[in-house]
Amino acid sequence: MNAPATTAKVVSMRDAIAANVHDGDTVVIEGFTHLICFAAAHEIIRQRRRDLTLCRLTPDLVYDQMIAAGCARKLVFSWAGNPGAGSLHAFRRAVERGDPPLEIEEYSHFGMVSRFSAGAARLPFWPMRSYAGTDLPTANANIRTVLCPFTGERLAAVPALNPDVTIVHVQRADAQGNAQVWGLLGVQKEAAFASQRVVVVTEELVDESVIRGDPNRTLIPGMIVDAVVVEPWGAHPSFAQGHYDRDNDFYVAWEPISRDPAKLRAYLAEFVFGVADRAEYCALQPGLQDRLRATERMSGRVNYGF
Amino acid sequence: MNAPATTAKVVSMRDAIAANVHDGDTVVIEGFTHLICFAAAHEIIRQRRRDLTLCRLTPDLVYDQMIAAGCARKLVFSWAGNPGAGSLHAFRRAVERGDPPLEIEEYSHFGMVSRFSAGAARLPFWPMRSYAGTDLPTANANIRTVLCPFTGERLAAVPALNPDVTIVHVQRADAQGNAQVWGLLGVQKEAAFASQRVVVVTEELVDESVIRGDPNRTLIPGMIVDAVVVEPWGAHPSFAQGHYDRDNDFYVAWEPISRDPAKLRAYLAEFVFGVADRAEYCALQPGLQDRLRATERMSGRVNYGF
Amino acid sequence: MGSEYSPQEMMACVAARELRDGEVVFVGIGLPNLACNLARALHAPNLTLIYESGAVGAVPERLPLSIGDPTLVTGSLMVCSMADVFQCFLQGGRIEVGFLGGAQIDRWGNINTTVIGSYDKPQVRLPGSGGAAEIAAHAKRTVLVSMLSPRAFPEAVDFITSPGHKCRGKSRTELGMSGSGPVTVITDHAILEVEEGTGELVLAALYPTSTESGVRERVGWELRSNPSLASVAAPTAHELELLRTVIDPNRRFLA
Amino acid sequence: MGSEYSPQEMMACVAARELRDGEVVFVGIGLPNLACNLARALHAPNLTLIYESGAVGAVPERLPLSIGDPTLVTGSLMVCSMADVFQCFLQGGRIEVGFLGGAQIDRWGNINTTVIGSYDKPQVRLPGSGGAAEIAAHAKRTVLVSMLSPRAFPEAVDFITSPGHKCRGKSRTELGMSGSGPVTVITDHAILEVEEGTGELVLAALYPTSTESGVRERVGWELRSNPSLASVAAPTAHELELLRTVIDPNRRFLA
Repeated sequence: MNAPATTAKVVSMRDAIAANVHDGDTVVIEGFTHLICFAAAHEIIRQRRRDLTLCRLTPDLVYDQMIAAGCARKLVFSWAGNPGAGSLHAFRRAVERGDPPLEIEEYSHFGMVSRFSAGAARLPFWPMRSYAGTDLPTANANIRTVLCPFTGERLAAVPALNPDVTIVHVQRADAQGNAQVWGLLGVQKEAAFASQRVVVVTEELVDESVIRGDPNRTLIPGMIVDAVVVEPWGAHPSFAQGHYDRDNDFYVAWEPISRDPAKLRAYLAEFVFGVADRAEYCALQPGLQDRLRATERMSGRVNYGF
Repeated sequence: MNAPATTAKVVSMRDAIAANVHDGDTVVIEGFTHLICFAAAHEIIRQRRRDLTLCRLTPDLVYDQMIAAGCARKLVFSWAGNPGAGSLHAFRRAVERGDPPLEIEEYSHFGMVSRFSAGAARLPFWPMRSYAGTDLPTANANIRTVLCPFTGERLAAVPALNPDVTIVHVQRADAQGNAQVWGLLGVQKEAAFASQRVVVVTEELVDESVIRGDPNRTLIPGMIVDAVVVEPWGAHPSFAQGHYDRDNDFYVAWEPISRDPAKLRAYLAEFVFGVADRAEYCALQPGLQDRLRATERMSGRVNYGF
Repeated sequence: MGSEYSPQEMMACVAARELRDGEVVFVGIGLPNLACNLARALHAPNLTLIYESGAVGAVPERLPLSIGDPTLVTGSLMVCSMADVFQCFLQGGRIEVGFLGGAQIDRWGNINTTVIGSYDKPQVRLPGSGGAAEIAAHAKRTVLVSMLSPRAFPEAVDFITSPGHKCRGKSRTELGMSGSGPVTVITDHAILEVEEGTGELVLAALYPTSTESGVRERVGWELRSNPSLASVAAPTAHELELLRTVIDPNRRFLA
Repeated sequence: MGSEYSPQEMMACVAARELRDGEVVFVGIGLPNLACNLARALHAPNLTLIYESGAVGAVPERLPLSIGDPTLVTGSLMVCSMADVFQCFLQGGRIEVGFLGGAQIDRWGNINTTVIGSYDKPQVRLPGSGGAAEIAAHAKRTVLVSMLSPRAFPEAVDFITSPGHKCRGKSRTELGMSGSGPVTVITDHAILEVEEGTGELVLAALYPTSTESGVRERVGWELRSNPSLASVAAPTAHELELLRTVIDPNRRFLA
């Protein structure tokens, strides 16, 4: 009774980026610590996209690299640091010294989550209890207030965020883009539903029957997905629960690289421009996969019978 | 490293209802078709609670019985029928003929979902695109509009619903009330978070390690749960995916019972007042469990390792 | 051509033919469910069925009695919360076709599933909206299914539960609705369609056993007809066989 | 009494003692994470740790470097979306204690993690709010952790990222905030507390190695003292052993 594939959504990363990310687009590569798709970011850098509006809660190393590579015109975010390890220095150089110039639009995490929630629900705004007493509304005219029609209370409101394209990394997906995720879920579902186009990048391409065997795990339905890219290790140095660990050593190592523009250029030259794709990126780092491969901690099963 | 039980939340249905459902309370027994806790409703009837405000998307047979038994002062709902089988005649007698009088407050499903969402998020209202052109706002003064502070659009708004108590039936929970559900999720999470008190009724009491073995399946965290009742078959004639099927025959049989007040009284006398608890209710219907027990359709496993 | 068939069988076949392969359909229980599963077995194997209970891409192995039957879950592509169904899928504009029925449908395609008579003192209390109000507002198009009679097709419904093309004088555009609303009404005698521009229901196609005057007698307003009336083919033997042996073998909905 | 110990070790121990068994704690990375896991190993085995990444009831087997480490997921009680974390848990009023740090903390407990200097031309661009603005607003109480220095404790912060007890002249009540805000500030020299009524930070307790005047020199306003100053016990040998051998064996955060 299963529906066969009607379109060929499964494409290479190169083709997915070429078709779905254009100069000037509003681009989201989401994933809160977990499942950040560095492979997609590197391909965007290689294809020399320009004037992007990059949105993410945590710009993380992924957008620090894209800012350094000159892809970004604007950054929309809520926490710009290298957690536990230091700063995002390409971001800081841009904001502190205009090197290169970068427009910023800043919220709290909850504000960014709410902007994606509104976008996914096709609402123009989302109400929140926040920002009272903070200076964030003076720094961002898109943080406003809305009047409750029942209590008369004044609540905070943020506008919907509807990106041109959202890239989501997942543990497994079928050829139609029905995608399953476990572990940290972040704001990927909301970002994907809010987006004009969705690219799913998956650690593993599975048969539709695997998805149908556990439908409660599906985070993103294939009907909203435009392209499926099969890219094992595509999230490194971020992690994929059950596949590989976070490369904390690389996050710590980023601090001195990011601080020194020459080192950062050398990093991009070697690990981004110097490789054709993620397979070559992995081949450059021979011990990596053995060091980070996940141990086994299997879940139980549940019964979907009736 | 697991936290041991600090309180004795696991109690009998009788004690859970006695402690958590009081005359005059706003009560929610949720579950969209799936996991409707008839066992709790029957105990509320047996304990002769009065003047309740009953809230549910679909009053279903469960509230038809409570209305017939005289528990309800008011009904808040969005679809009052017996799907595929007929009407809820106790409800209809009350609304059409005031027999007995019943106040109603009516929304669409989306409106009820939104009221619970607002309640769970401690917001006073929830915005929606709905009700334009319909007569529902003229029938319900709690359907209002709100002005978007970004676009100037006028959207629909419904007020938060914060029940005194919500009763949620689940497939498995630990002694702290950490509860896992698969299959249809309905609006249980939102209703539980919106509620002052939460009673979890579970098909199966499991060790905390079972919950911790698959944390993405947890729908309701124990920290918001006040009582845990272990009640296998507690959702019959509704169903519990993986445990037992929906008793469609009983839903069809309800039509003539519900239509005739004498038959309805006889039903309550035999199956509600005539039994002490759910075990006796099941014992009254010897072939029931063999007829409805679920077949096995096991999910796969996923790896939570790193 | 098929053998003898019931009005419900005819309606299910006609409704199935309204669906195009690959569409995303918000399915109601009863005839719409039969129609969707018939279409899936025939010309539209890639329909994605969504039920308001949260089952997406359902492949029911048996005929569900209710919209939340366990067979809609087992083997589906996704199960999500009802908040996601209504916010992300329906309000989010992801639904291409919605099916709706009702006790009353009026000249403008407004639907009443709330009360016959006044709201405060109803003659007959109906179930209410459920998901219908939002399906009518947000699905890219809706298909209505109802038995034809003057009581069921009044000039104006007693209560607008689900908006059509003109609500108390206001158009969908004025009301800010994104979906294009009811396009087709499938009855047991004929197909009505919404007229471009006016938003009024008009007679579009007759069934083999129907006449134009017979249809008019069963409608509570001066029903106009399209300039050229189509005629609808009876159920084929294959359609009937599927309905009777596979889709509703116990004749729950095919009366 | 313990042996030699670092300021960070002292702060982690003092922060751990602020937590009561059974509480629900919103955990930040770094010292707060050490403190929570130390408390869990000592007097508060039933703490529920919630991380903004969505892990609820986490039982980390190793020290997480980031707030979204996989060890927070494995064996946790629940993993939920960030929308649920912020809407249902935090805004919903389910969090009892929140830990916050910052580059600047002022007289009223306002925190700055956004910029040093002006927003448009910052001398130093800091990471921003993350979840802090809402933790400060909604947690039933917050505990602040920061090294004491005149630059870190100015009379008024350059930018209010997370609200304290008086924001540009307005009280929490006037601003409609539900949580009671910062109650304690744990530094490397002393504990400051919020004074009832005024909402001002005052010196409440000294460490074994600190003096009242030494603390005053490190604060950018005329710091007042509680009528009776408490003295804080040094880390015990057991606390230090746990910190050094179990909780942060690689001394990621214990410098």
